Amino acid sequence: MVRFIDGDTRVLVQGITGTQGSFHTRLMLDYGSRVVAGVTPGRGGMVVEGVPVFDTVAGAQDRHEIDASILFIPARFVLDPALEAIDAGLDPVVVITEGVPVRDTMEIVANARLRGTTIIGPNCPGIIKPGEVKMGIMPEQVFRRGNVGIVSRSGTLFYEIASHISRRGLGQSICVGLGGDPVVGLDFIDVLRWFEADDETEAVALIGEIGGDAEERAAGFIAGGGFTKPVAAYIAGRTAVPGKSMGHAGAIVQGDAGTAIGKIEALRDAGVAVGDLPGDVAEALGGLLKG
Amino acid sequence: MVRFIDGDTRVLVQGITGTQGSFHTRLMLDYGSRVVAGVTPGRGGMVVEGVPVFDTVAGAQDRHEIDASILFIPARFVLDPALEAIDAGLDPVVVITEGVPVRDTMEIVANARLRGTTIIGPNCPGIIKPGEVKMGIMPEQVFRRGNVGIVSRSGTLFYEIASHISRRGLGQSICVGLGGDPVVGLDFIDVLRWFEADDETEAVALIGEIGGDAEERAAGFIAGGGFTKPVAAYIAGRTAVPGKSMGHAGAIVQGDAGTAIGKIEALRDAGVAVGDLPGDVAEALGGLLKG
Amino acid sequence: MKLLEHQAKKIFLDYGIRIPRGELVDSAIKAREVANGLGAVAIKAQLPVGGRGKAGGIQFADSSDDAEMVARGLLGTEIRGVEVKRLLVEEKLDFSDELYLGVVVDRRSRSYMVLASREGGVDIEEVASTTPERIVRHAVDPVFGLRDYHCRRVAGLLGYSGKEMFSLASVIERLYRVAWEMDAELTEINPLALTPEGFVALDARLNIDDNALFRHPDIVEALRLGGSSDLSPREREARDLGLTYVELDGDIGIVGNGAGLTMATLDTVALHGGRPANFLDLGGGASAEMIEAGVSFVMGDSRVKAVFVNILGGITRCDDIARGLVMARSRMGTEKPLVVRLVGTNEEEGRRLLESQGIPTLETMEEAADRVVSFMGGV
Amino acid sequence: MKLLEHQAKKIFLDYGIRIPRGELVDSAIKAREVANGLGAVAIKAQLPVGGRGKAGGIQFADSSDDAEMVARGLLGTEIRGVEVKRLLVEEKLDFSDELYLGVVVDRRSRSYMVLASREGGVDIEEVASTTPERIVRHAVDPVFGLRDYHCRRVAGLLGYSGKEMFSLASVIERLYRVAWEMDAELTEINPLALTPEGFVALDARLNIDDNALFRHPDIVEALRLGGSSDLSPREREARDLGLTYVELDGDIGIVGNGAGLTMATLDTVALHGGRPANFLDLGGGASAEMIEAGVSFVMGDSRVKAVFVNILGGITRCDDIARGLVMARSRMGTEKPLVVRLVGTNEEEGRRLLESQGIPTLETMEEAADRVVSFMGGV
Repeated sequence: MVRFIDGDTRVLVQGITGTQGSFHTRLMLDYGSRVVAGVTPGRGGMVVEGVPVFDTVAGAQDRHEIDASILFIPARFVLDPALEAIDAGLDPVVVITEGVPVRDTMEIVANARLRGTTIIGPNCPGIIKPGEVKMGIMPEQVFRRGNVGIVSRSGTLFYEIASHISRRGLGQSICVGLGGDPVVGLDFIDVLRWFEADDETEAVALIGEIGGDAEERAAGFIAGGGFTKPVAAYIAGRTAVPGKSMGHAGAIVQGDAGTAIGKIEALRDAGVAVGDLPGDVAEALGGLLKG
Repeated sequence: MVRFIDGDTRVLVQGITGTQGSFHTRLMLDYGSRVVAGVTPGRGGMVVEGVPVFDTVAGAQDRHEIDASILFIPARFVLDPALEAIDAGLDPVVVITEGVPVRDTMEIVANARLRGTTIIGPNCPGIIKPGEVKMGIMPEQVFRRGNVGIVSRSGTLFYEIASHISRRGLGQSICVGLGGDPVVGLDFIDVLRWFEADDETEAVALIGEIGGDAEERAAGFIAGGGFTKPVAAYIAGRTAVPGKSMGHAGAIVQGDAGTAIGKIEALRDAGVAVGDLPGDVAEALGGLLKG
Repeated sequence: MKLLEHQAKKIFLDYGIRIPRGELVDSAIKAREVANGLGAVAIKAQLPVGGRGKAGGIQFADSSDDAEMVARGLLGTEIRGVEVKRLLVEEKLDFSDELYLGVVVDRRSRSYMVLASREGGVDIEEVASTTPERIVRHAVDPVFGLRDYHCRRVAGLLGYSGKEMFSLASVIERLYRVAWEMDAELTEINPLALTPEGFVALDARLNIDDNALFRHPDIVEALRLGGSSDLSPREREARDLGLTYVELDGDIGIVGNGAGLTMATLDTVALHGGRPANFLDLGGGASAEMIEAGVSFVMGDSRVKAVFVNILGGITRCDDIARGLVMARSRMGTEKPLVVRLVGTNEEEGRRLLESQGIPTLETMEEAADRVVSFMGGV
Repeated sequence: MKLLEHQAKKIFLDYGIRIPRGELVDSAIKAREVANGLGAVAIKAQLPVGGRGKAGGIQFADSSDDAEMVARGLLGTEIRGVEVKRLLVEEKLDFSDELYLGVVVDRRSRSYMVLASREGGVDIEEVASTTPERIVRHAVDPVFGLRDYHCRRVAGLLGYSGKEMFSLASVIERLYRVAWEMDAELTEINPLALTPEGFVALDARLNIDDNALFRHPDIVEALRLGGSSDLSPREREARDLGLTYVELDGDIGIVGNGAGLTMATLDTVALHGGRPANFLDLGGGASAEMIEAGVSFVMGDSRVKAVFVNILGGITRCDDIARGLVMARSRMGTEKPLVVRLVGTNEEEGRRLLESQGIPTLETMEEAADRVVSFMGGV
C-alpha cells in the first residue's frame, strides 16, 4: 500500500545543506510542511533555515520523531542515503535527483520493497497536498486544493496540467510525480489504488509519456474495474523519434513498444478521456466532474 | 514461528545422489518419511531409492508438491542449494552438513529470516517425530513416541539421552538438533516456544554444551515465564579447556564466558533439573512427569 | 553509451565468456594477415548502428586472399550513414545451436531480467512478439542476486542438461556479472553458439547506463579514443555542452525545462501546424549559463527560423532563466524571433527582467505555440 | 586459524587500512638496520599466543643501537612457551586517541558484529564486563551489508565528527570488508591510534574460519611457510591426520563420535574418578580408516594407560567403527586395555565383528566409564 503524507507528517531533508536542499527546505517550510530535521554527513550541528542538521539519520532520530524523508543529493551519492532512510523506517522516501544510475535505483527499490517502504522517484518533483503540505520542488502557485488527484511521470508537464486544472476553477486533492526514469519506485497503478480509497479524490488526471508500458498497464487496471472514478489523461511524445531518449531516460520508443499512440489507444479503450493538448485534460475533467 | 514436520510433510532431499544422501534417503523412507523428490545438479532424470532426481528445486516443483527439504551436501557447496530451498519456499530446511563456513551460514540464516523460513542446523542431526517421520540422520532405535520434547545442540549426545529416556519407559514427542556451530538457524528459545504450544509435549529435555550463551538465554526465558512445562537438562563440557574448541566449532569457552558451570547454574536458578550424567536427565524427567 | 562489438567482446572475455579468436584491423592487408592464422573467417564492420548484418556489414571469407578482398570492399563504404573504418576479423566456428542470451533493465520488475532463447541469431523482439513462449525470463532480485541455481534453471528450461547445462549456466552467471558490474542498460549475446568446445559469444552488445559512467572511467576513456557513437555531429556537440538534445527535421527551435513539458511543447507546436527542429531539455535546476548555452546552440542552427522557450519553473528558477535568455540574446542578436513562455518559481522577477530588456513573455503554452508558428507563416 | 600480527597487518594494508612503517626481522642486526630508518621504534615478538604485551613481548627502542640490544634480548627467548624467532620492528607513532575496533561473529544476531570503543589498548573483554556502555555495537545484516552511514553512525557514537568521523568510518568499512572477504572468525585492531596523519592500526588480529580456508589458498600457503600455530606438537600431528583432538593431562584415552557425546564422555569419566588424557572426536560419518587412525593415535600416546571408545552411531555406522577398531588393534597390539561402547546404526553387525575378534562391547556409557576407570586402579 502506498503511504502518502499530510500536514502532520514530520519530514527529514537529506542533503539539506546543499543549494537545492536549503532552498527547497525554505519553500517547504513556507508552504507549511513540518521539516523537523536535516542530514548532511560532516555537517552535524549546523542549522539551515532554522532546521537542525545531523550527520546521520539515526542521529537525527535520537532527537526528533521523523516520519518521511526527501533527498536532495547528487546522483552519484544517492544510494547510501536512500538506503539509510529506508533502514531508519522513514516512509515515504522522496528522491528528487535526476541521473541516478539505474542499478542504484534497482537496489533502492528492492530494499524498500523488503521493508515495505514507498519510494517516490527518483527524477521526480515529489508529492504535494495543495494548501497543506509538500515534499517536493513543485511551484506551489499552480496548485489549489480540490478534488482531482494527479499522477504523472513528468515534472514540468505535471505543473502545466495542474495549472490548467486550477485555472479551470477545479483543484487537486493530492499530486504525485512518479519520476521520469525507466525504473522508479511507484507505478500508476499503485497511486490509482490509493486514489480509489481516498474520499477527497473524485477524479484523476493521469499524465504519461512515451517509453515502457506503465500507461498500458494502468489502462488494463482501469478497464478491469480496479479504478472506478473518472480519469482524464495526456500522453507526451507523439513527435518522438524511435530509439532516442527524449530527455527522460525512461522516455524512449523501442521498436513498436512504448509509442504515444499505443498508450493513447489503450487508455481510450479503457474509457479514459485522452486530450490532444495539455489544456484538454482540465476541460475533460470539468465535464467529468459535472457529469 | 518455528515450523515443524509430521507424517504428511513432503520432503525433498538435496544431494540425494551422494553416499550419505542416498543412504539416509533409504532410512528416512523406511521410517515412513514422505521423500517425494531429490535434487542433484547434473543428475536430473536419475532415480535413487525409488525417488526421482531433478537438476533444480524448481524443476522438482514442476512435478511434485514439496513442503520441506533436507540437505546432504559437502560443506563448501552448501550455500547455493540452501538458498535455493529457501527461495523455493520450502520450510523447514534441514542442513546436516558439518564444517559449513560461518559466513555462508550467516547468509543462509539471514535470507531464511527475510522469507520466514526455519533453518535447522547446520551441523545437526535433524528432526524426528518418533514412529512417524524423520528428516535427519539419527539412529531410530533409540527413540520411541511419548511426551518428552528434546532440543539439543549436540547430535550423538542427544541420541544418548533419548535412549535413556526411551529405556526409562518414557518417549519423545518431537526431537530437534539445533547444530553444533557457533551460528545456527534455531535457538533453544525458538523450540521452547514451539514445545509450549504443542499439546503432545509435557516435559522437555534440554541438552546444551559449552560456548555462547544460548543456554543462559533459555534459562532467562524459562525463568521469565516464557516456558511453563517441566524441563530437565544436561550440559556437556565441564572438563573443557578454555580457548579450545571441543569438537564443535561452537563449543569453546572464551574467558569466563560459555562455561558449563555458568550454564548449569543459570538453568538451576530457572528451576531446571540439571543432571550430572547424561542418564540423570531421564531420571529427572521420570520424576517430573509423575509429579 | 553503446560499446562497439569488439569493445564489448573484450569485456566479455575479461569475465570469462568465450569469444572467437580474432583481431580488430583497419586495413585490408591486416585483415589478410589475421585471416592467415585463422582459416575461414567472419569479417564484421564495427559500427555503432543496428541492423549491420542485413546492410551487408558482416561477410565471410574462406582464405586470406578472400579476406583481403572482402575487407577492401567494406572499408571506406558507408553503412546506415556511417563510414566503415574498422573491421573485426574472427575465426568462423562450427556450431550446433544458436542461442539468444540477454540481460536487460526491466521496468516492470524494477530489476535486471535475464532473457534466453534457443532462437538465437535472429531479432529477439520478433521472437518476443511471435513466439513469446520460446523466451525464458528470469527477473533477478537486486538484493538476493543471481545464484547458480537460477542459472541452471534457465539452462534447464532451454532444454539443456548435464555438462551443457552447467556450461550455459556459467555463461549466464558471467553475463549477469557484466551487466551488474558494468552498469549495463542492456547486454546481449546473439548468437551464443554451442560449438564442440562449448558456448562461444559470436556477437556482443553492451550499452552502459550514461548515469553510471562515473564508475567506469576506463570505459569512458576507451570510447573517447574509439569514437563509438550513433549521435549526429550536432547531437555530439550538444552532449559535449551538457545539453539533452535530439535533432528533428523542422524549423522551429524548441527549448524547454523538463522532458515531459518539452515533449508536450513539440507535440503542441506540431498540432498548431509547426515543425520542430529539435528537442532540447534544460532539465531541472538549470543555471543561467546553461540556458544561455542551450538557447544559443539552437539559435545557431541554420535550419532554425524561430525559437520557442517554454519554462515552467519548479527546481528551475525563472530569474535564472531570464538572465540566461538576456545573455543569449546579447550573444546571438535579435534576428531570429524568440517566443518565451515563463511561469513558476520566481516568475515575477524573471518576467520583469525580460520585459526590461524588451523580451515579452506569454503565459500559456498554447498561446506561445500559436505565436511561434505564426512567425513561420511570414517567412 | 590465527594469523600473526605481521601477516594480519599485511592484509589490512591491502584493504587500505594504515599501519606503521616497519619490517619483519629475524636477527638483531636486521632490527638495527630497520630501526635506523625509523627513529624510535616498537619491537614486537611475532607469536601465536595472546597476552604477549604483559609477558614482555613488546618493547620500545629510541635508537638503532637500542633496537639491536632489545632485539638481541628478545630473540631466542620463550614467551608463554613459544620461542621468539621473528620480530616486527615498527616506527613508534604519536597519537592522541587509542581506540578498540573489532568485527566478530556474533552468535545471537547470527551475523558479524562491529565492536568499537574509545577504550583502546586494553583488554576489550574487561571493558565489556566493567563498562559495557563504553562499547558501541552494530550487528551487520548479511544481506543488507554494512553501509557508509552505519560506519558514520558508529564513529559518531564514539564522539567523532567532521573529518575524523569520515576517516574512522572508512577504517570500519575496510575492517568489515576484511572480515567478510577473508572469512574472519574475528578481526581486531587494538589499539587503533588517532595520529596527526589519521587512524593507524598499531596492532592487528585476524582469525580465519578454518571451514573457509578452501577459499583462501594463498593464506594457507603463507601460514604453512610462516608456521603460525598455538597447537601442541601432538595436536598439530592430529590435525594433520584430520582428527579433532585436544590434549588434556590425564591417562585415559578418549575417542568418541560427535562433540557433545565425546565431551559428555570426558565428563562422565571424570565423575567416575578417572582423568582423561585427551578429547578425540571422530565427527559424523567416520570411515573405518579414520577410526583406525584415531584409536592408533591415542594408543600411541605414552601417557595413555587405557582407551575408551564411545560410539553412538547415526550418520556413523557401527560396522565401519568395528572394522576400524579391529585394524587399530592389529596395528597397536593388545597391551593397553580397550573399552568399547557401541550402539546405533548397524549396531548388530558391528558388535558381531568385534566379538568375533575378542573385543567385548558395553551398552551404556556409565558402565563403560566405570570399567575403564577400574583399569586405572590396577596400574
